[in-house]
Amino acid sequence: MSDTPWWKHTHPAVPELAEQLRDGKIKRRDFLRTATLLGVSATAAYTLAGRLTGETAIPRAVAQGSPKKGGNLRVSMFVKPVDDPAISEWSETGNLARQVVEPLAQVGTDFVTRPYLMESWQASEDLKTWTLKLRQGVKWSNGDDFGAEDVAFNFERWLDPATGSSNQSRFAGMTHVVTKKDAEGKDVESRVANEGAVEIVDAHTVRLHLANAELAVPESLGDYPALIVHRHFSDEGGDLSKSRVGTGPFELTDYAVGERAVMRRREGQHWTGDVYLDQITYIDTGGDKSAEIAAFASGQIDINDRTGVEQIPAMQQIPGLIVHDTPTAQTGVARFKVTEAPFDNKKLRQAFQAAIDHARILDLAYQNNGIPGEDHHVSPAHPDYAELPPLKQDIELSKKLLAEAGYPDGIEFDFVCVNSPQWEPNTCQAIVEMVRAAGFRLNLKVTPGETYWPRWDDWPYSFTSWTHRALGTQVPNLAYRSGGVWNESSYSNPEYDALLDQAGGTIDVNERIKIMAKLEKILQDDAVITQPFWRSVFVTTTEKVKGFAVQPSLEHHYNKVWLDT
Amino acid sequence: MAILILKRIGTMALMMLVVSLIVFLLLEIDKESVAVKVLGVFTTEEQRRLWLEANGYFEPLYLRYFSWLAGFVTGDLGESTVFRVPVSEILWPRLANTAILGVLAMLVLIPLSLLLGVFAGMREGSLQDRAISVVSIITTSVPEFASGIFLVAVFVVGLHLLPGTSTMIEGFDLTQLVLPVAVLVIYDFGYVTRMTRASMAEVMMTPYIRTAVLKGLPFRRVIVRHALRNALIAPFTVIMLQINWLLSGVIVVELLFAYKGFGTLLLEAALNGDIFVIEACTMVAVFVAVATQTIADLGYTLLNPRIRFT
Amino acid sequence: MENHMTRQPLLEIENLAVSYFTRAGEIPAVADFNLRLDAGEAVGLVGESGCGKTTVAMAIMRYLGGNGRIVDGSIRFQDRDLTTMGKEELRQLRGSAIAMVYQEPMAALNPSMTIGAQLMEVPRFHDGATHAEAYERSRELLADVKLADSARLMAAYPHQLSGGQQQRVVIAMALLSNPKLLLLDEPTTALDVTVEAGIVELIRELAQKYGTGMLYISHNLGLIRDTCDRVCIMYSGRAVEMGSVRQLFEQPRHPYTQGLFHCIALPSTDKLARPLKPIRGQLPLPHQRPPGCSFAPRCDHFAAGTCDTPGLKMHEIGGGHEVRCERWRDIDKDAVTVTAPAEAAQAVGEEVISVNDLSKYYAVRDRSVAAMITRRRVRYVKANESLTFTAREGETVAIVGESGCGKSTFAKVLMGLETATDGAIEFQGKDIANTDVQQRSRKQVSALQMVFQNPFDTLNPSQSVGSQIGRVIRKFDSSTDRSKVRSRVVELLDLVKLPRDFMHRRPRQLSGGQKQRVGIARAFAGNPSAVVADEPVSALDVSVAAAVTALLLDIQRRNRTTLLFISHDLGVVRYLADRVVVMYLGRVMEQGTTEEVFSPPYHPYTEALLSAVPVADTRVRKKRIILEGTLPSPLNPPKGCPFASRCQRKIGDICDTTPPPVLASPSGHAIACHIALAELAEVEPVFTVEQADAAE
Amino acid sequence: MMTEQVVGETAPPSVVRQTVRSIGYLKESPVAVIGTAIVVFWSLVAILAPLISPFEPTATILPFARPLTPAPDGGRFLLGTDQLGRDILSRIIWGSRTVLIYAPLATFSAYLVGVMMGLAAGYLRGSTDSVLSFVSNVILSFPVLILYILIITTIGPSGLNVVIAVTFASAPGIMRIVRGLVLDLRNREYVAAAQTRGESAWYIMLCEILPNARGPLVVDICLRLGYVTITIGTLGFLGLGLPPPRPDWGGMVSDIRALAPAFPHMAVFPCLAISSLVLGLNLLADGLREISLRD
Repeated sequence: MSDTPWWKHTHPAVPELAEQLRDGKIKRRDFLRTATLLGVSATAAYTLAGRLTGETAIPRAVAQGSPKKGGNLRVSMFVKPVDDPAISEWSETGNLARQVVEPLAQVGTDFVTRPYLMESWQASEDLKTWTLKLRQGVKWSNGDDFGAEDVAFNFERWLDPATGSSNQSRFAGMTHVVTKKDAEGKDVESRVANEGAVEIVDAHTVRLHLANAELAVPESLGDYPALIVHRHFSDEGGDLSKSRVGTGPFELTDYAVGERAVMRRREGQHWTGDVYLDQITYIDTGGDKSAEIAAFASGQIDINDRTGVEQIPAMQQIPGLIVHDTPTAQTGVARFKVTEAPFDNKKLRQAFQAAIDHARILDLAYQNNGIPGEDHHVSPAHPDYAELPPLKQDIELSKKLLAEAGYPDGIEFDFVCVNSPQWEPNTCQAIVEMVRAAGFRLNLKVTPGETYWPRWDDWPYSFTSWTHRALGTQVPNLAYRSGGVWNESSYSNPEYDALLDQAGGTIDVNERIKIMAKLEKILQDDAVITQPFWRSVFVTTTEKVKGFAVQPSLEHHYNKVWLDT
Repeated sequence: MAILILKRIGTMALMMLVVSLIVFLLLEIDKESVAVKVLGVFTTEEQRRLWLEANGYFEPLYLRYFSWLAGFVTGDLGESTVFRVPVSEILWPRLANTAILGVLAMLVLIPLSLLLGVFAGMREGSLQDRAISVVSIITTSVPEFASGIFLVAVFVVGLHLLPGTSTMIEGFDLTQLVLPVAVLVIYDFGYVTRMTRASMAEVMMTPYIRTAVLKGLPFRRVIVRHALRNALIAPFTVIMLQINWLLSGVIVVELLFAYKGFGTLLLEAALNGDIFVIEACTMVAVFVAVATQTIADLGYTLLNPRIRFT
Repeated sequence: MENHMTRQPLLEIENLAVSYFTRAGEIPAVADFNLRLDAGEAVGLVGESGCGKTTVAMAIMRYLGGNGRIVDGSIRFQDRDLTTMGKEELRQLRGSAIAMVYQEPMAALNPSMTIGAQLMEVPRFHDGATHAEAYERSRELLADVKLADSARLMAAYPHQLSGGQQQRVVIAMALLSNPKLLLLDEPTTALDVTVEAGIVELIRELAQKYGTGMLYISHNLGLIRDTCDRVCIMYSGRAVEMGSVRQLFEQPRHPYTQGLFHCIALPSTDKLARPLKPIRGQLPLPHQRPPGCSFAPRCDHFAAGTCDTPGLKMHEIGGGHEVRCERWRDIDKDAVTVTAPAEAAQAVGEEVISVNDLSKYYAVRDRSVAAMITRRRVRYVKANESLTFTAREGETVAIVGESGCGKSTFAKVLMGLETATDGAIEFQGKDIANTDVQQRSRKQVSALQMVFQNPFDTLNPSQSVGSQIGRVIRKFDSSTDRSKVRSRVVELLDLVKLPRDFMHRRPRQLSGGQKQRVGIARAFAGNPSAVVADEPVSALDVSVAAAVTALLLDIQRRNRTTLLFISHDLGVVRYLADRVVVMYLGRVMEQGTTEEVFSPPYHPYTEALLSAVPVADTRVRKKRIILEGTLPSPLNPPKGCPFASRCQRKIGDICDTTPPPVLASPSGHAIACHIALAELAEVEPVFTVEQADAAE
Repeated sequence: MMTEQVVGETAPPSVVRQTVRSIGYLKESPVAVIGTAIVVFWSLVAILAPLISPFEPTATILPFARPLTPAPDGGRFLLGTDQLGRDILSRIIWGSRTVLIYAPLATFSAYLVGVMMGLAAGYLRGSTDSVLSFVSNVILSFPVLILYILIITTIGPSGLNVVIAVTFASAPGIMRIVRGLVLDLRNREYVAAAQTRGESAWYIMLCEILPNARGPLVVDICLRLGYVTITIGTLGFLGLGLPPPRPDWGGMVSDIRALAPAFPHMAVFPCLAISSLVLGLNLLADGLREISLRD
C-alpha cells in the first residue's frame, strides 16, 4: 500500500522485538503485529522481518496481472444507513462510508495495522502519549486541504457524549467522568473529554494525551467508526449521505437505504494513486443467503460483503466463483456461569471439556475453515499467544470426572444460543451431539437475538460469539477478569487477574508470552469455556474481480481492485 | 348505495381504530422494551430513561396512544431505528414495489384461475375437470418457499434463463419479476381455481341453468350468459381476499428474491425490532386488507342483484 | 270424451325405460312406460315422490343429468324420435315446440338477469326475432299471464317478484314460442293455496287459448281433476292405471289408486263419515322392488303366484281405461266401502289453553335516510295481533292460514321460545305468555309439547332415535334409571307403531313418515296435556300423511290431549278439527266449530281459501274465487281490515279505513267483517255435491 | 335420501363398528382414499420413528453425503446427509413427529376456541354475536403471515408459541365457519324441539348443534391442518419457527436453503415430505367434501 519511509524514532521496544525475532524467540507474525502497533511502518516491519528472518515479506495483496481501468463493481451487502460514521454500529455502514471518507490507519488483509491518512504514528514509552503525523497533500473533495484541524475536530466529536460514538470508549483514556444534576435533581454521570487531550502540534501533526497506557490506539483509529470526516461535517448537517465531502476515491451518487448505494469515482487522481473502478454499486440482497447465491448464479453481482460458511459449498458449485478466505481471531465460546450450580462444580466443567473434540466441531460446524480453539480465548493470531499442549478428547475421562462430580448417571441442562448467524446454532448442535456420549444431555434452546442479547451475560449456560481484538489480553480483560464489563461467566480468580495486570504492563513479547501461558493454562484448567474454533471469514467474488483479498474485519478496500472484462 | 358505502367506510374506520389500538398496545405497552428496541441492547438504563423522557413515554398510556394516533393520521410514522430515516420515506416506495408485484401476480392469477375454474366446473366430473383439479390441488400443497427454491435451482442455477434476484438495481426489469410472480401464482391459483370450479359446478346444477338449457339455448350462450355471471360472484370475493393473502405471500417471495418490497421491510423490521416500521407496516397492511374487504363487499353487492335491489 | 284414437298423436311414448347409473349400480327409475298425448290434450301424471313421474318429463326433454340414461323404448314427438335425435335438433325443439314449467319458480329463474332478458331469449333464439320484436312479444305475454305493469316487470329481477308472479313469468317463458307440448312439473307445489288456485286457473285458460298439449305432473289428485282430461297413475316407476279423469276418479280399479283416494281428506266430507284409510307399508326402494307387481307387498288383494310373476302388463278395460293389475276383475270396483269404524265425537273437557288478546310484535330497525328524517327508526312487524281463542281438553283446534299469517309465531310464543308483546296465554291456570321456556317449570314444559313440520329436520341426525326419545324422558321424569328409560322408550315406539329396534337407528335410516312418528313419540313422551302440531304432514306423501294423521289423532283421543293443529290444508282440517281458527296477517278472521267455519256464513277470506282447495272428487262442484293481489307487508299493514286489499266482497272505503267488528253468533262462531252476518249467511256454499246418491 | 337399508340390524352400533363404517365410507371417493393413505403413512412414520429411523436424527456423522452414500459405521444414507452430517431420512422421519404433533395441536387448540366462539355467536346472537364477530373481523383483517410474525416476534419462537399464534390467528376464521353453520342449524326443528323442552343453551349448542356441524368442520380441519403445516414450515423458513435441533421440515429447508442449488437433495426431500403431507390432507378434505355432497 503506502510507501512510508523508515521512521527513526520508533518505540523503544522495537529493537528488542527485532532482536527476539532474529533469535527466533518470537514468530515473524508476532513481531509484525506488535511492531506495527508500536509505530513501525508495515513496510519497514516487513523489510525488517525479512532481513531478520531471511524470509521474503510480501503482503497478501498480490499482483494479478495488469490492472484494467473502468467497470462497475456490484457488491452484495446490506445497505445500512449512511449518516454519521462516528455513530455507526455496522461494518456495512463503515464500508459504504469508507469509499467516501477514510481512516487515519488501516488494518491490512494481513492483520497488520498501517498508517493511512497518517504518514506514521509514534507512541511514548509509557504508551500514554501518541503523536500522529498526518499525510500531506491529501485534498478533500471540496478542495480543502486535509490536516490536523480535521483530525482534532473528529476527536472532539468522538469524545463528546452528545455524539454517542463508540469511539468514546475506545479512547476512554482521553476522557473522565463528570457528575451532573438532571432536571429532577438526580445525579447523572457522563464522560467528557479531558482538557487538552488532543493537541494540534502543527498543521499535520496531532498529539493525543491519554490518562493511562493504551496499546491499541492505531487499531482503534483503523476501526470503522473512526473514519475522518471534514471539519465542517457538523455544520453541513452531520449526515454523510447529504454532505458528501470526503478524501476517498468515490462519491455517493445514488442511495436508498435497504436497497442500494451507488459510488462513482471522483474526478482527478486519488492520493493512493490509480483507482481502477469507475463505479461501485452496493446491492442489498436482503437477509436471505440463498438470494445472494442466486444473484451470483445469474451474474447480477460480482462480489459479496461476506460469505456465510453455510454458503460456501453452494458457491463452489457455481462456475466462475472464487471463495476467498482469511483466518481471524473471531470465535464463539460456550461458557458456564461458574457461580451457579451445577456449573460451580469444576469437575463437571472439566468433564465437559474432556468430552470435546475441537477439531471435529470445527469440521462439522464450520467445514474446517478455521483453527481449533483451546478453551482459553487467546488466538494464535495474537502476538502474545502462548502455545499450550493440545487438548484431547477423552470420553472415558469425561465420564469419570462427571461421576466424580456427583453425576454418575449423567446430567441434563439447558444450553442457550442465538439463532443467527447459522454457524452458531450449528456449532451448538455439534457440541450437544458430541458430549452426549459422555453423559451430558443438553437441551439446546435456540432463541432469536432479541431474546438472547438482553440477557446474554445472564444465562446459566450459553454460546456467545466474540469478535477479534488486537492483543491476547484484550478479551480476557473484558470477559474473564473479576468484575470485567463483559464477564458473562462471572469467573473470578485473583491469580488470573494479577497475571492479566502483569501481562498488560509487559511489552517484552517473550516475557509477555510466558505470562500468557500461565494465564491461558489457568482458564483452560478451570474449564470455564468451550471454545470450539477460531473461525475464518470468507468473501466470494467472480473470476473477473482482481486485486482482491479478504480483510479480516471484512472492510472493503477497493482502491486497487479492478475488473478483468 | 351511497348510504351503504358510507356505512362500510364507517365500519372500516372503526376497525382501523381498534387495530391501531391493538398494534399500539402490542408493541408499545412496555416502554422499557421500546427503549431497548430503539436504542439497542447494550445501552445503559440511564440512556434509555433519558430517551423515554425525551420522547414523552412517561405520559399516561392513553395520552401516548392519542399522540401516536395523531402522528399516524397526519402521516408522521416515526423514524426507523435501523434505517435512521423517517418511516414514510422507505414505506411508500416499498409499498409501491409490492403493488407492482401484486398487480402483476393478479394479472396472471385472475384470468388463469377463472379460465381453468370455469373450464373445469362447466363439465363436472369430466376429464378436463379431473386434470385441472389434480393440478390445482398439487400446486396448492407446495409451500412457496419450496417452489421458490426449486424454480431458482432450475431456471437460475441450472438453465441460466432468468435472473436470480429481483433487486431492480438497473431500473425496472420485467424478467426479474417472472420468478416471483410464478411462485405467487403457483401457490395461489389452485385455490382460486378450485373456488371458481366449485362455484361454477354449483351453478351448473341449479334449476335456472336447466331452464336455460331446456329453453333451447346453445351451450355457449348458457355458459356465457347464464352461468358465468352467477358463478363469478363467489370467486370475486375470493379474489379480493387474495389481496389480503398476497400481503402475506409476498413476504416469502420478496425474501427469496431480494425484492425490495413491503414484505421484506416488515419481516426485517420484525426481526430487528424496528418498532415504528412494524407499526406503520402493520397499519398499512391492515388498511389495505380492510379496504379490499370493503371493496369486495360493495362489489359483491353490485354483482348480486338479489342484494342490490333490496 | 272424444275418442282419442282418431286424433293426431302429439307425443307417443312406447316402452320407455330410464335408469340412473350410480356407484351402487343401475337403478331403474322408469320401466315399461307407455303414454300417448294428443294435440291440445291435457294428461295428468300422478304419483307419490320417487315414482318416476319427473323422470318421464325429463326423459321427454332428454335432460337426465350425467348419470341418467334412456335404456329402452322410444319417445316420438310429432313422429320424430326424441331418443335418437341429434343435439342441435334437440336444442331447436326445446323451449320452442316443447316447453316446460317447473316446480320452484324462484329457482328456475336466473337471479342475476332481468325478467325481460330471460324472456326475450326465447324468441331471439328460436324465431330469430329482433330485439324490439322480442321485447314486444315478451311484454305481450306477460300481459297474457295476467301480470299487470309488464313494462316494469321486464326490467325487474326475479327476487323482486312474489312466488305467484314468478311462476307466471315461467309460464309466459314457456308459452313464448307457441309450444305444441307443455310439460308442467308440479307447477304449484311451492305456492300458497290461494296463489295456486290462480295459477291453475291461468293454466287452464291458456291451454284452451293456445291449444297446447299438456303433461301435468302432480301428486295432487285434486289439481289433476281441475286441469286434465286424462290421468296416468304411476307407482314405483311404472304406470299402474290410466284413463279419463271421470273413469279414474269414479271407478278406480288399481288397488293403489283406490288406496290413494282413501288417503285424501276431502273438504267436502266428514271425518266421522269417511275416515282416512292409509295404505300400509311404504314405497319400496328401486333396488328392493319385488318381482311382479311393485305394489304387491302393500296390497290387500295380493295373490301369490299371480301378483309376483314378473312382466305384468297393462290391461285394457274399456274406453281407454287401462290398469296394470292381474286381479282387476276380482276386485270389487266399489271396494271403497272398506271403512274404519266411525268414532263418536268426543265430549270436550275444560279449558286447557286460553289465549287472550295476544299480540306479538317484532321490532325492525329501519336504517334508511327516510326513516332517519321521519324519526321512525323502529318499526314493528305485527306478527300476531289481538289473538283470542280457547282450546279444551281432548279438543282439536286447527289454526289455518297461508304462509305469513302468523301461525308459527303464535306457536313460538305458546311454546315459550318467544315472549308476547301484549296479552295473555293461560295454560293450566297460569299465564305463560311472558314466561320463557327456560323459566317455566318442568311440569309446564312437559305438559306443552310440539310436533314439527319438516320430517327431515325434526330429528337430530347425529343421535339415535332411542337416545332422542330417552333424553326427553330423562328431562321430564328426571329419571336416570337406564332400564326404566329404556322401557319407556319401547313403550313410546309401540305407541307410534314403530318396531322396537328402531331405538338404535339413526334418523337417516328412517323414512319421512317414520321420522314424523318418532317426532310424535317424542312429543308425547312427557304425557303432555296439550300438543302443538305445526303442519305435521304437509311434507309427506299422501299415503304416508294419512297414516301419520290417523296416528296423531288416535293418540290424542286416547290421551285426551288438547291438539293445536296448525295447517294450511283445509281438507285435513275439516277432517280432523273440532274447532277452526282462520288467521290472516296475524289476526283472527273467523273462528268457530268446524261445521260453522265450513259452511256459510263465511268470512270472505275463509270463502276464498275454501274455494282454492283442489278437490279430488268429480261429484263435488266448487265455486271459483281467485284472489287478486298479494299479501300486504306485515311491516305496513292496512289500517282497516287486513284482508281489504284482496277481498272479493269489499264493500267500500270502510274496509280500508276501519278495523272490522267481530260478529259473533251465540254458539261462539265469530267473523271479523264489516258485512252483516245475515248477508254473509246467504252466500252460496263453496262446495255442492252434484249427485245425491254419493257412495257415502 | 336414504343410503342404507332399513331392514335388519338389531344390535346397537358399537364405536368400533361406527369407525369401521366411517372408514368404509371413505372408500366411496378414490381421492379420499389416496389422501387418507398419505396421512396414515406419515402418521405411521411418526409413531414408528424410533423403530424405522436408520440413524439418530441429531447425530452428526458425515457432512455433505449425497444420497445412497454408505455410512462409516455401516448402513447407508439413503437420502444423504446435511451440512452437519445428519442423516436426512432420519430427520424427515423424526420431523414427521414434530409436524404431526404441532400442526394438530395448534389446529385443535384453534378449534377449541373457534368452535366455542362460533357456537356462542351463532346461537346466542345479539350482543355476544356482535362483539365476537367484530373481534374476529379485526383479527382477520390482519394479513395472516403478518399476524404470525407480529405474534411470534413479540412472544418469541417456540413450539408452544406457535400453537398460541395459530390459535390466535385461526380461531376467528373457524368461528366464522362455525357461526355460519350454527345460524343454519339453529333453525332446525330438532333444535326447536330441544328448546321447547327447556334444554340449556350450552346443551343445545354442544349436543344438538355441534355434532351436526361436523361434516363441513371435518373438511375444514383437514384443510386447516394442511395450511397450518405450511404455516409452520414457512415460519421455520423465515427463522421464526420451531428452534433446532428438533428436526422440523420447514426448518430443515430453511437451514440448508443456501445450499439448495449445490446439494438439491438436502432441500428436495424435506420439501417433498411437507408437500406430500399437505397434499394428503388436501386430498382427504376434497374427498370428504365430495362424499358429503353426494349424500
